[in-house]
Amino acid sequence: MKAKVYITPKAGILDPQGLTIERSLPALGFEGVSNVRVGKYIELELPDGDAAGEAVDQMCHKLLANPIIEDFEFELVTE
Amino acid sequence: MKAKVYITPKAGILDPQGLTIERSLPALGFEGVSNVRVGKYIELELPDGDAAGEAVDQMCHKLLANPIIEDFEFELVTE
Amino acid sequence: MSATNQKPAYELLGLKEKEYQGICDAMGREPNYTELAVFSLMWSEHCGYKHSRPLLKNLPTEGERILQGPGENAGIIDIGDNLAIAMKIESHNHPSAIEPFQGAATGIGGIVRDIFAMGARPIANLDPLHFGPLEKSRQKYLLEGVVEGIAAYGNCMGIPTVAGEIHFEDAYEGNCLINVMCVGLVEQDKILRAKAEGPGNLVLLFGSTTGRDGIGGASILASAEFDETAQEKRPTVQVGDPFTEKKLLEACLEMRDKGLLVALQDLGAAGLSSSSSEMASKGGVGIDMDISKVPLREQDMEPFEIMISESQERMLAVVTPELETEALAVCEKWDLDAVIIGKITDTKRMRVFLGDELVADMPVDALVDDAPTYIVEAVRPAHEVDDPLPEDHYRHPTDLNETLTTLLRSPNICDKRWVYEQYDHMVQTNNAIWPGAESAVLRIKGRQSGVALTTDGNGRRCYLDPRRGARAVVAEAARNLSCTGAKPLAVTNCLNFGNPEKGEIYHQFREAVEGMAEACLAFETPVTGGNVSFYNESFGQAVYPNPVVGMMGLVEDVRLVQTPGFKDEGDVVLLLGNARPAADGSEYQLRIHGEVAGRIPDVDLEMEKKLQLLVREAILEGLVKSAHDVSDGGLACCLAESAIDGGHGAVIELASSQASQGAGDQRSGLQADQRPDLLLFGEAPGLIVVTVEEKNLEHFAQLAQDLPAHVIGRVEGDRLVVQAAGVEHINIPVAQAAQAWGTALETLIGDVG
Amino acid sequence: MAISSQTEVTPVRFGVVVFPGSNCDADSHDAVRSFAGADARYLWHKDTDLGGLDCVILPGGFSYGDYLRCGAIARFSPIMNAVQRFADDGGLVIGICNGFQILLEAGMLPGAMHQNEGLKFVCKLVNLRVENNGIPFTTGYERGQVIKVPIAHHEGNYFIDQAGLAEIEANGQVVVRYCDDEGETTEASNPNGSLGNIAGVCNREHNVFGLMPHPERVCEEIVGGTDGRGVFESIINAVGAKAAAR
Ligand SMILES: Nc1ncnc2c1ncn2[C@@H]1O[C@H](COP(=O)(O)OP(=O)(O)O)[C@@H](O)[C@H]1O
Ligand SMILES: [Mg+2]
Repeated sequence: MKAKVYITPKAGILDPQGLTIERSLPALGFEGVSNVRVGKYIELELPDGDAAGEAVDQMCHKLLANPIIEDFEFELVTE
Repeated sequence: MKAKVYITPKAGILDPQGLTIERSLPALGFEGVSNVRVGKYIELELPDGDAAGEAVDQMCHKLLANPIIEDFEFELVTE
Repeated sequence: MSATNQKPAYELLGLKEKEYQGICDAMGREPNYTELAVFSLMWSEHCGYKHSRPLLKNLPTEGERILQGPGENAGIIDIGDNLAIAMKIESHNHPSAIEPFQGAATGIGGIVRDIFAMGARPIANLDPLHFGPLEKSRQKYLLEGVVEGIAAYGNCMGIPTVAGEIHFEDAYEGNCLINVMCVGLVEQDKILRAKAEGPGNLVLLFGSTTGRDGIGGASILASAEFDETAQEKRPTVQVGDPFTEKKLLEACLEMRDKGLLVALQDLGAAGLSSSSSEMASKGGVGIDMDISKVPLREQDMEPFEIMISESQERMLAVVTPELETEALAVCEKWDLDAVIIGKITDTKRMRVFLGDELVADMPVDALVDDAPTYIVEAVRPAHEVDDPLPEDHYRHPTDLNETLTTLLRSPNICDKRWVYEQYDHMVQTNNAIWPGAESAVLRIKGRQSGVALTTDGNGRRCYLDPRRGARAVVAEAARNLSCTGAKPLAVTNCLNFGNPEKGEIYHQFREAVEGMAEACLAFETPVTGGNVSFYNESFGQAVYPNPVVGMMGLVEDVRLVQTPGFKDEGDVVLLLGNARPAADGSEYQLRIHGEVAGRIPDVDLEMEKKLQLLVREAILEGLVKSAHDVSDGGLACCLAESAIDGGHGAVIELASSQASQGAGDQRSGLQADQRPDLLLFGEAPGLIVVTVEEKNLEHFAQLAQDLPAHVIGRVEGDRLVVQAAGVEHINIPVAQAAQAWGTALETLIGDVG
Repeated sequence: MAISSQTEVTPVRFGVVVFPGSNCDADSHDAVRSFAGADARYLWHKDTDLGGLDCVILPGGFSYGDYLRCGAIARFSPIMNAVQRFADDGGLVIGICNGFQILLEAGMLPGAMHQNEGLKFVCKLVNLRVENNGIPFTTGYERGQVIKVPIAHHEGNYFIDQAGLAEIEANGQVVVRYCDDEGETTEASNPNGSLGNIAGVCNREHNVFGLMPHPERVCEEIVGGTDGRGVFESIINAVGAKAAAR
C-alpha cells in the first residue's frame, strides 16, 4: 500500500521559508496571501498489512519528521 | 480560504532525498519500503472567492513548483 | 500544573529566596509578574555571571592593541592602519543537545550578531566542538545535525567557517559542547558600541518578529497562571533564519556607513530585557519602551513574554530623532520589520508600557549590575594527583607502526575534511591558508598583512590538571599561530564546565581561569571577552572542564605564511624544544591504554615564548618551509601529518647525542633512550617540527642561538621512517598513513561512498 | 594570456547584481577589478536599467535564503527583466553558482537543479574540463584543458531531460564538466551527481553562461590559484573584439 505523509512546522515555530514566500508574492501580483507554511510531502510504498499504520507512525517519529519542531499526519491508501 | 499544495518530484526523475531515506530505512528496522518520494507540502491562506483556484494554480506554475522537475496538485478548503 | 502552583513564583523562575529579597530591596517593593520574569533572567547564571564574575576578574584584559576588552558584544583588537579585528566566542551547548541543527545554527546566528553589533563585517567563523564517542548513534546524529546547522547558517550568511576543532570523548556523551566563534573586520573610526546615550533619542527594534521562542522557566509560570492555555504557551525551539540575518547584517553596516546609529546591540539571551537594560546601563541612562509596538509572530503574548522572548535575528539601536526616517528607510530597503519602540530617558529606570499602561518599572543598575555573586568552597577532586604515572605503568606495545596507524585513525586526530567541506570555507576569497593546517590565515584585501585564527580546548588534559591544562591550551593556541608565522595578539574564551555550585567543579573552574590568566599574561595576549557555560552535566556527570581559547594573531606579510606539510626532498627536519613527552593525558594513553589518569606535564612558558618567536622570525625571513607543532598523538603523529600533507616521506633518526649540525647546543628533551613509545607518542607542550632547506641551516642556527633546536632527519622518499638510538620503530608508506588518517572519520560516521 | 589591445581606453564594464542574500557579489566585483582592462559596479535587484554594461554577473550566494528552491524567488526580481532584454540583445551574462540557479529558474538556460546526491553542502577544489572554448567566456582556455576551480553548493546536481541533453550536447552548450586530474569524467570526480558530470552550460546563442564552480575564487595565487582568470580574460577579450569590430 501507499502512505502519504504530511509534515508541517509546529504552530508557533518560525517558518523562514513560508515567511519569505509570503513576502515575495505581492511582487508577483498575488495580494492578500497570508500564513504561508512550508512543510514536506512524502510518498512511500510499503507492504500491505495491519502493521502498516504503526510502521509509518514510527518512521515519521524516527526519521521522516523532526518531532521537536514538526508535526506530522499521514494517510494510507490501498491501490 | 486555505489552499493545500502538494509538490512532488516528476515521475521518473531522480529524487536524491527519497533515495537516501529509502536506503536508511532497513537499518532502522523498516523492511520492504519502496518508492520513497520527497516533495513539498505548502499551506497558505488567501481571500475567498471564485478566483482563488485560478490564483493558486498560477502561483504554483510561476513560483511554487518547477515544472521541469516537479508536479503539483492543490486543494482549496473553506474553513 | 497543580504541583507547581505550590511553589512561590520566584522559585519557579530559578531564584533563591535571598535573591528574591534582593530584588524586593532594589525595587523598594515586591516586583510584579513581568518585573520578576525580567529580573529572574537578568539575575540568572547565564546573564548575571553569578558564579564566575569574581574569578573572571583575574584575567588580563588590557594591552596596547586592545581597543575593547570584555564588557561589550565583542572584543576589538588594533591591527594597524586604522583597521581592527572584532572577535567573540559563545557556547550553544544546551540548545544543540535538544535540536542539533537549529541549536548550532542559532549559535552561529547569535555570535555573528555580536560581531556586527560592533560595526564589524564578519570575515570568519570557527567551531570548536566536543561530542561523545561516535560509536554511539545519538552522537552521530548530534554531529551530523550540528555540522549541518553551522553550515546552513554560516554558508548562507557568506561567512567562511575557516577553522575549529572536534573532539570525541566519553565525558561529552550526555552534554555535547558546541562553541562557535566569529571574527570581524572593522575600520577603527567605524566601531559601534552598545552604549545608549542622549535622553530623547529613539529606540529602534528591527529584524524578525517576536514569538515565544526559548521562553524557558517563565513559561512554567505562565502555565501556572493560565492553566487552560498552557499547551499553546509551551516554549518553542528557536529556529534560525540566516536569510533575515544576512539582510540584518547588511542593513546594520549600511546604517553604520551612513552614520545613523548612536548605539547598536543584538538581542540574545533574555531578549529585549537584557539588550535594552544593558544599553541603558552602559550609557548611565534610562529607557522607556512601549511593547505594544513590537511586531509579534504570535497573538496574545503576555508582556513578560515579549520582554524575555529569545526570537532570533533582532537588533536594537539608538538613533537620534533627526535620523529616524533615514534609519527606517534602510530597514525598508532590506525588507526588515522596524519600529521605534521607545526612547532614552535620564531616569536610569527601565519602564515598560503596554500602550498607556505601565507594566514594569525597574532600576537599570540593579538589573544589570546587582546580580548576587557566589564564591563556593573549592574541593580538589581525587583524580587530580601530584605525580605522573610511572613510565613502567604502561605496558610496551609490540608494533609501533600499528600504534601509529591506530592513532592516525583516532577521530581526535584524523582528517576533518568530512566536516569542513560542508562549510563554505572560501567565500570572501581571503584564505591564505585553507582549513586543515595549524590555523587559518586570512589575507586582508589591499594590505600586505593577514590575520591568523585558531581555537584550542583540550578537556582531557584539563580534567587531569585544570591549571596546567588551561596554560597548555593557551600555549597551544599561540603555538598554532606562530607556526604559520603569525604573532599572537589576543584571546577570546569559552569556559565550559559542570555545575559550579559543587566544590569540585568550582575548583576546576578557578584553577582553569587562573591558569589561563597566567598564560595569557606570559604571551601578552589579553582576554578580550568570552562566555561561560555552566551546568554541562547529565545524571550528575559533568563534562571535562573545558576552557576553549580562540586566539588571533597578525602576520606581517601574508605571502610568507607556512603550513605543516613537508615541501621538498632533501629539506632538513628539525625539532625545536626540550619538553619531555609523557603518556599521561595523551591520546596514546586513551586509545592504546584505555585510561585517562596521572598528571600532565606543565608548559614552560618562558621557553615556549622564545621558541615561538624563533619560528615566527625564521618564517618571516623565509627560512622555514614547514612548521607543525607536536600535539595530539605526539611526535610520530606530527611527523606523519606533515608527511601526509606534503606528500613526502622522511627519514628521522633520534640519536641520544644529537649532532648539533650548527643548530643550538642545548640538549633536546627528546632523548632517544626514553622508551620509544613514550618518545614517539607521548605529549608535552613546547615542541615544534620545522623543515629548513640545507643551505639555510646555518642561518637558522644563528637565529636559534642557544635554544634547543636539533636536526632529526630529512625529507626523503615516500615512506616515514623513524629510528631512535639506531633502532627502527616506524617504517610505513606515506600513502598508507594517509589512507588511515584520511578515511577514518567517514568510516566511523558510515558515510562512505 | 594576453589581453588584446583595445583601441579605446574605456574598460570593459561589468555589473554585479546584488540580490538580498547574495554573498559572492563582493568577490566577483573584486575579481573583475583585478584585471587591468575591466571595471565593475554593483546593480541592485530592484534596478530596472543596466545603464550601458558589457557583461552582467549574477553572483553566488543564497538569494532569498535559497528558500523554496534556489533562485526561484530571485528570478522575479525587477532587474531580471532588464537582464533578459540585455541577453536578447546579445549582451554577455554569466551566472555563478546561485547565479546559475537563477538563470535556470528564469528559463534563460536549459535544465534544473536537484540537491547534491550526497544531500550535503560541498565546498572543495574540483577539476573541470573545458568542453567548449569557443564561447565568449572560455576562449582563454584550451579545449579539453583541465582547470582547478572550487565549488560551494548544496544544489548543484544538474538535470535535463533526454531530449534537452541531446540538444545541448549537439549545440556545444555543455561548457565545462567535472573530471579527474587526467581529464576523465569519472563518477568519482563528480561531486554532486550532475547528469553527464555537467558543471556549466550556456544558451543556444552562447552569450549566457552559467556554472556551479566559482572562477572568481581562483583569480589570485595567494588564495589558492589563478585558474579562474581565464573566464574573465575571455569576457574582456570578447568585448574588446566586439568593440574593435564596430
Ligand atoms: N570567560 C570570559 N572571559 C572574559 N570575558 C567574558 C567571559 N565570559 C563572558 N565575558 C564577558 O561578559 C560580557 C557578557 O557576556 P554575554 O552576556 O555572553 O554577552 P552577549 O550577550 O553579548 O553574548 C561580555 O562582554 C563577555 O565578553
Ligand atoms: Mg551581544
